[in-house]
Amino acid sequence: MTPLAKLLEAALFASPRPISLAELAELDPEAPLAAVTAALEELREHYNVDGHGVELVELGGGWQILTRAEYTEAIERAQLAARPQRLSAAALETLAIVAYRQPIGRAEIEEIRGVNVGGVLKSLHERGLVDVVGRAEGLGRPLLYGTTPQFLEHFALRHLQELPRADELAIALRSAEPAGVE
Amino acid sequence: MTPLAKLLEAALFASPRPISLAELAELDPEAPLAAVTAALEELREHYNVDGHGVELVELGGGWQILTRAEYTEAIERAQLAARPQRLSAAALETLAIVAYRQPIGRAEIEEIRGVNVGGVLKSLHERGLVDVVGRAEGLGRPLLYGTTPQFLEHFALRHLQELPRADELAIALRSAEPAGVE
Amino acid sequence: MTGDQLLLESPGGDAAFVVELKAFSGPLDLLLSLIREEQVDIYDIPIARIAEQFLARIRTLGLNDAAEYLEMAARLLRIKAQMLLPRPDGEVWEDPRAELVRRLLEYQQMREVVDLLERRGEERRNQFARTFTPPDAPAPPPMLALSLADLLAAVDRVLRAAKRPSVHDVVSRPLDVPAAVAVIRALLALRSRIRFTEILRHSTDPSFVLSTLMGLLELAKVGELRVHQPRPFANVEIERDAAGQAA
Repeated sequence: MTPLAKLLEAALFASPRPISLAELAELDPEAPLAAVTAALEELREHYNVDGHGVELVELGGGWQILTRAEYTEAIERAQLAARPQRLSAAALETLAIVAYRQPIGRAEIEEIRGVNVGGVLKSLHERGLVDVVGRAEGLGRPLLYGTTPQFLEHFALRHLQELPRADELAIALRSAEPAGVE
Repeated sequence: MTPLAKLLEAALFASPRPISLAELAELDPEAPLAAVTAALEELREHYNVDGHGVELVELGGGWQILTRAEYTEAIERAQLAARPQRLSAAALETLAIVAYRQPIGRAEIEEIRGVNVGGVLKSLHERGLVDVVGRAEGLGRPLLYGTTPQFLEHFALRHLQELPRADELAIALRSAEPAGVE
Repeated sequence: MTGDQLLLESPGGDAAFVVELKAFSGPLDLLLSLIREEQVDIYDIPIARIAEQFLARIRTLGLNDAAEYLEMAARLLRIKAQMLLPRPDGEVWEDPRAELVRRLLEYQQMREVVDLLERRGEERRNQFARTFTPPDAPAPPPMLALSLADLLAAVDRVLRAAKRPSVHDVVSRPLDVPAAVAVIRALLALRSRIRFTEILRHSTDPSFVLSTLMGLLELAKVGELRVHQPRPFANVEIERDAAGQAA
């Protein structure tokens, strides 16, 4: 590949959006527009002739490298098959606090855990394990969090009452591994 | 390129994060692990020999396609992508200590650095470079921190063992092993 | 770069500015740089000289407000005093500097790792990863069969119909969502279906209207009721959600 084609490839790969011809031309101020067009054509040819998993496409007023359609299914399938990620210790602790104290505000969780839990709460929310269930009284009316049906599913619980009571916890932990917990 | 190499390329191209060998193997359930490794090698060779703007790198417990360093400046100048901010000296010092002494509590880090590290730890945690990995015994059961896969990614390390052992450093102290290596 | 250079280089920089720039990442860093500048043996630190230098430096850098630097200064002065005590004859003499030396070495070792991480981090920083992510799977269906904008438009209409609040009279009463929730629940206990305007029949005070809106959204979110608007600009219908309540 020519140096210009390599530069274009790197830029197209790194950019979060399609890149217009004018923007691509700015990568090398020395290169005339015709050379940029030729390098794009070279890159496209290379991906097609050499047989690559990606292709160069023009869309939305710009150029973009995309994975070939024939592979998207395999990639999606692999993502589904990928082993579920383990929850971090921080996430599990926060989740436990929410489960037992719901509805509970962020400040109260942070008081118990002694660290900022903003990021953890966000990721628990994104995973659908906790949700906002209301707002507390008082200053700023902070959001209150509770667990979701997915939470029960994740831990193979039929309902929240199936969690051992706080005062039974020590005995429950001693007598059995909690079922279904990763 | 072989069909498997193309499939791997498509998946690696689509991912903003490194993909582990196990995850890559999920892409084609028929392919034995040796074939996946061979296809990765083929892809890496292809990028190197054929002269591409990108390269295949092993880091953070997986594989990732990255742009070659020589194009960074041009891409940044054309404002097509921006390099992340550098970590502060305080953040680097804290990370170095966590990497070698994990799991480690805040007090112990402060003892070594001679300054308060609450704010630094918080921002490292928010950036996903460290995480809470447990609690120490004893008074107040302080939180213990360790490094994350993103830490490896950030410093382009394949695994923690790639860091020199404590006794291999120029200033060797007590025979402390890099503890708690994942 | 030493703090002094920094002080010279910062145009019009006062002491506070320098502290913010964090020329040193802590008292141990400063101490280590003094030891290097003075070219003294770390295992045999001339403590009186270094202590004085340390104090002078934190004054120059405006660091004398930082507790951590002050604490180190106090520690150095204490060691200096201990060094002046007569050494016991025949007994094993424990060097008062030993603990400081251990900490300095430990710190230095960590700095070596920092150099390594910095190098690796800089290499990685110079390579871009893929940032473009193709459009994801569509978001899960919204919980409401009604967009917030529609609901807000309905509120707007009710407010318009209400008495015009005087311009300078900022809504003084805080929103009272629990009260609104109580009203909505009471009405839904009587009837399985009500209209938005019916709830507001006895008051169109803006704070009550907003409280009611918040209350509706919250109850809808926890699944106690469903909100429905048959067509644009129509009255909003609120329905008890039996399934949601049972869950």
